[in-house]
Amino acid sequence: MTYMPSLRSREIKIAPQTPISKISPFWEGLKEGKVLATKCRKCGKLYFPPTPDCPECLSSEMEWVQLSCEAEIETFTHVVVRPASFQHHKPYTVAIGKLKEGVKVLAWLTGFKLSEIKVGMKVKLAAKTTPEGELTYEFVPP
Amino acid sequence: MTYMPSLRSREIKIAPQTPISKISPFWEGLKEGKVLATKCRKCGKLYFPPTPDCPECLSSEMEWVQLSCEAEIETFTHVVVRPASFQHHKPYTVAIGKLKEGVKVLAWLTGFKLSEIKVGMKVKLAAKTTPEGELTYEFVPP
Amino acid sequence: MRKVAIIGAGNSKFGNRSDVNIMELAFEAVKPALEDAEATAKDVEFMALGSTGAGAWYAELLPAIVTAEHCGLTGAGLVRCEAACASGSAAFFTAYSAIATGQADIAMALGVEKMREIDTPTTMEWIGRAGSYLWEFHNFGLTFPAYYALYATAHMARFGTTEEDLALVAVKNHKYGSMNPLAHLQNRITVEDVLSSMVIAYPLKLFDCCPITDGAAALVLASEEKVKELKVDTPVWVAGIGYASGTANLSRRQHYVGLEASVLASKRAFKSSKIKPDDVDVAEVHDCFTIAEIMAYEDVGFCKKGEGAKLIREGQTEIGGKIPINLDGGLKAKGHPIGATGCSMIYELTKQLREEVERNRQAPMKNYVALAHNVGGTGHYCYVTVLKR
Amino acid sequence: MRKVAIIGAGNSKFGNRSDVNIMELAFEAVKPALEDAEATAKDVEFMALGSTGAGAWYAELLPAIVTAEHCGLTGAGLVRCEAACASGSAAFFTAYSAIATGQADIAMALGVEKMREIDTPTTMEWIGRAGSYLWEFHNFGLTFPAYYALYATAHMARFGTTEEDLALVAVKNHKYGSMNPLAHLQNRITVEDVLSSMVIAYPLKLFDCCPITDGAAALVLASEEKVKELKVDTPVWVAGIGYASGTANLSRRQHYVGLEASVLASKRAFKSSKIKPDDVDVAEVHDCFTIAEIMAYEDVGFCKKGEGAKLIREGQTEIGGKIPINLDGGLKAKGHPIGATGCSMIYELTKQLREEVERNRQAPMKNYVALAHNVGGTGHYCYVTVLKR
Ligand SMILES: [Zn+2]
Ligand SMILES: [Zn+2]
Repeated sequence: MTYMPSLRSREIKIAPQTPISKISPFWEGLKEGKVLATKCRKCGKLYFPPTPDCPECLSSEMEWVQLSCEAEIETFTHVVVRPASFQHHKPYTVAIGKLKEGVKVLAWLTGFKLSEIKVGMKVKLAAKTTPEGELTYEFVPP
Repeated sequence: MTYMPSLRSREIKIAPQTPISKISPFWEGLKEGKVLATKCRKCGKLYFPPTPDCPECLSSEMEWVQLSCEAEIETFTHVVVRPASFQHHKPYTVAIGKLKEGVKVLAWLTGFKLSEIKVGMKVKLAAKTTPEGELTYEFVPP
Repeated sequence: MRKVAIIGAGNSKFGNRSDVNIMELAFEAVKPALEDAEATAKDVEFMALGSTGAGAWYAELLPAIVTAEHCGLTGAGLVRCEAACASGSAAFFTAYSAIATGQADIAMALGVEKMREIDTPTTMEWIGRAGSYLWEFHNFGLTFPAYYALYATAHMARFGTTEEDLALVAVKNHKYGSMNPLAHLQNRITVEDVLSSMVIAYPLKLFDCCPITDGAAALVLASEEKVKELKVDTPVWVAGIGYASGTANLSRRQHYVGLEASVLASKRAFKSSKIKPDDVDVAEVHDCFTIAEIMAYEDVGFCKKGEGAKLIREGQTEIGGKIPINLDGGLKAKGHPIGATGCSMIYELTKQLREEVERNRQAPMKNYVALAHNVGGTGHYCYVTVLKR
Repeated sequence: MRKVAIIGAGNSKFGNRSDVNIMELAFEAVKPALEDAEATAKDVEFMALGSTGAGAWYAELLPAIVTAEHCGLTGAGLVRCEAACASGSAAFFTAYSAIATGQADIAMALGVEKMREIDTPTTMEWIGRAGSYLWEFHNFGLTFPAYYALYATAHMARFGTTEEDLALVAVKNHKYGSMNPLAHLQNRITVEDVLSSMVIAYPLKLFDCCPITDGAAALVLASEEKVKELKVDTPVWVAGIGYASGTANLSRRQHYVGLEASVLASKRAFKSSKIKPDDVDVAEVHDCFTIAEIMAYEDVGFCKKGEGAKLIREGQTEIGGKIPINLDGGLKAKGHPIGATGCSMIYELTKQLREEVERNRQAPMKNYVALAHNVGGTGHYCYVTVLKR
């Protein structure tokens, strides 16, 4: 390819601080090893990801409930080519699991060889603190 | 103010490389101390900033012409609160000057005290290489 | 073309909203708008969202999608409209069109912006790039106040407009902001406060500038048939919308004493609505900086070019004057969450036309006609919306 | 609602266009579109631009403004429309509406994207954030191929769709891409090439994915009155547009074997155009990944759910088959400059309906009806546009 002259733009660094006041119990829950969802006190609908406002009835009267953690894999992928901020990770497997309460969760799936993973497989959803101290959750063998 | 919990997003750094192939003579000109504009061979209109395509008649037959550099200040400002990538600069004055050829140029205005600058004042447009080696142009005392 | 009315309006508290994310902030406008319209989220067939900071000022890259999910609007047709600081008006225009063409019976325009999740120099950097990055930012570091300051200098040189005249705009808008519980800045200020505030970009000082604000506003629009079917008490009709644009490079503009896009968009709005400037009972004009309000008086046609300062000096743009302007505090005091502003202007005018605002800032109504003038960038975009009860 | 026709179409060369900036690239579509319409830039009263990378993938923050200045469109009403990968279709819808309502007689939809001014991991980062940043990207680093890979895994598990079936889509689209001088990838490939290419996100491999492409496409639209006045030879009429959205979080979706937004938008498009899937002579469907094309066959209604693989296996989506699809090479081979794609699909269909494409990739016309299916994000947005000559 021939060289094409270009002008390098001034660099911008961005890392917005997303407020989590209204869903802070979720992160508190992770610290205690729990994965929490919200449930609308008005219409009874359960939400994961948790939300402080009910999309169904627009009520903001929600309660926090702990999920059972028993899940069944609905689908999965194994991410080989990774985005810039995940370059330092090894390839990772992401799955969507349906919990017995009916809500679904998208998270990393660890503890399996890729060839062992099947749609319909039972797994466990677990809260986790990464070695870097970040709070997250993942699917693991039951 | 009370502390509000937040989640810091993953940082992205951006600095796109803008192609300048079609207007590279402009930067070549700056290196030689010239400020160049483009003129449409079809409709005769003169453009600054230079453009390879004529917005008036949509012809892409343009020629490069050197500007006279004699300018009159149409307006100006003095930028005290500066954007992130200009934090290391001292406050700077920006002016729009009209050249005798009729086109206008927006650039820094140096060599004057702020109180000396008046709309209507005559200045000179000059090509410049910054101490960091970047090519630019500015208005200076005539 | 079908007639279209605003049947519901909602506006979040404006300010430093570090208590909510973009979805939660949008909800604070969407819910009251739907309640006001006595409609549900599922009634909304199309939603146009105005926002400019996606992925940069806040992390979510698809604000129309995440706010729709949060507010129960998923399923509706969605689009995000960007017209810089006029994004909210562009979203309103798009939602309006979806109904006017008969493609939807109920649609929503939602404006939402988070501007305070990043630091101020980075915000200044982003907004400074809104124009011509290559020719006016890269080498010269123009900021948003600086672009308008170029207009202020020229207007002062040409018409004798003074820094005191500019300050009067801020004083007026803070006065009304202090009466508006939704406003970001609710303190009253004096001319002296403005003149003695720090210079941001000469001749503009801190109090000549709007604050950096988070906020959201939403409007529910409906067709004439739907208005009848729902037996809406006080529909506010869209009488006409005008739009125009200006060059990216300020150096390509003809002059610096007014915004050509404002002039053109206003003419188009008056033409399509068959309304004259004199018919307007109350207006919102784009006062991101004090000079912007003075130029708007002239460009929209509330006075002749060069007489804007006279209008503010005489108090003609306050309640009791010829044409009360920015009775919600304007961008200057209510705040200017970029993508939300257009919708918030129309929210305010809807409430004014329905005579539902706080009593001390209610404009007297003669013709029940209102006008919103919303500029994007430094006259890069302009949308003018005329409403009639 | 007034009838609206496409009277001019232009499309730049797609590919790695490091020779041009965003304005110059737009010009390569705008100029031929205006020439095709025998119109001038000044005739355009409103222009809607589709682009998603402003300020991030390329430095200019207001692409509608800078491209308008570059192409002589300044003065027109402008808006940038974002519907992720369906931004071009959203811009088309907006320009269409401006005419259908009677607010403009001539309008333009322009799609333009520069994607190669930044490095690939950063591009992957940006696009991966398009969904729910907070819940699906921040902790889990989903990429765009990965989102679609989740659908591929589920579709394969449910319907027995195989990696070979997916590969057939790539083979077909490269075949037609090789006949399209505007296409980014013009090499023919085999099933074996696809299967042996590196895994990007299991089960999707490199050749299951569209390339990272720069490109622009523009359409000039006009009212029926204007079409008559200008004596346009071959107007292509907009028969109907359908739109819909899906949840931000994939975890909130009902299933992973199709896109609900595609189903809903298609139904709405067929309803408003009074056209059935069987009437369509040629279609463009959103094949950012091979699985996306298979799901689109089913979701739009060219076959039943689960039978998409059968359609490609039987060659029914090639010329001579039941419904020829993506004869320009599709996103897969022509390339997918995000904000330009919707306009480029409509460019291709306009040329197909006018029977002006290269002979070996011209679809036979029976009803002169064409359909463009354009998905934004992973079924976050969908726009379906039906055209009729
Ligand atoms: Zn509820
Ligand atoms: Zn020319």
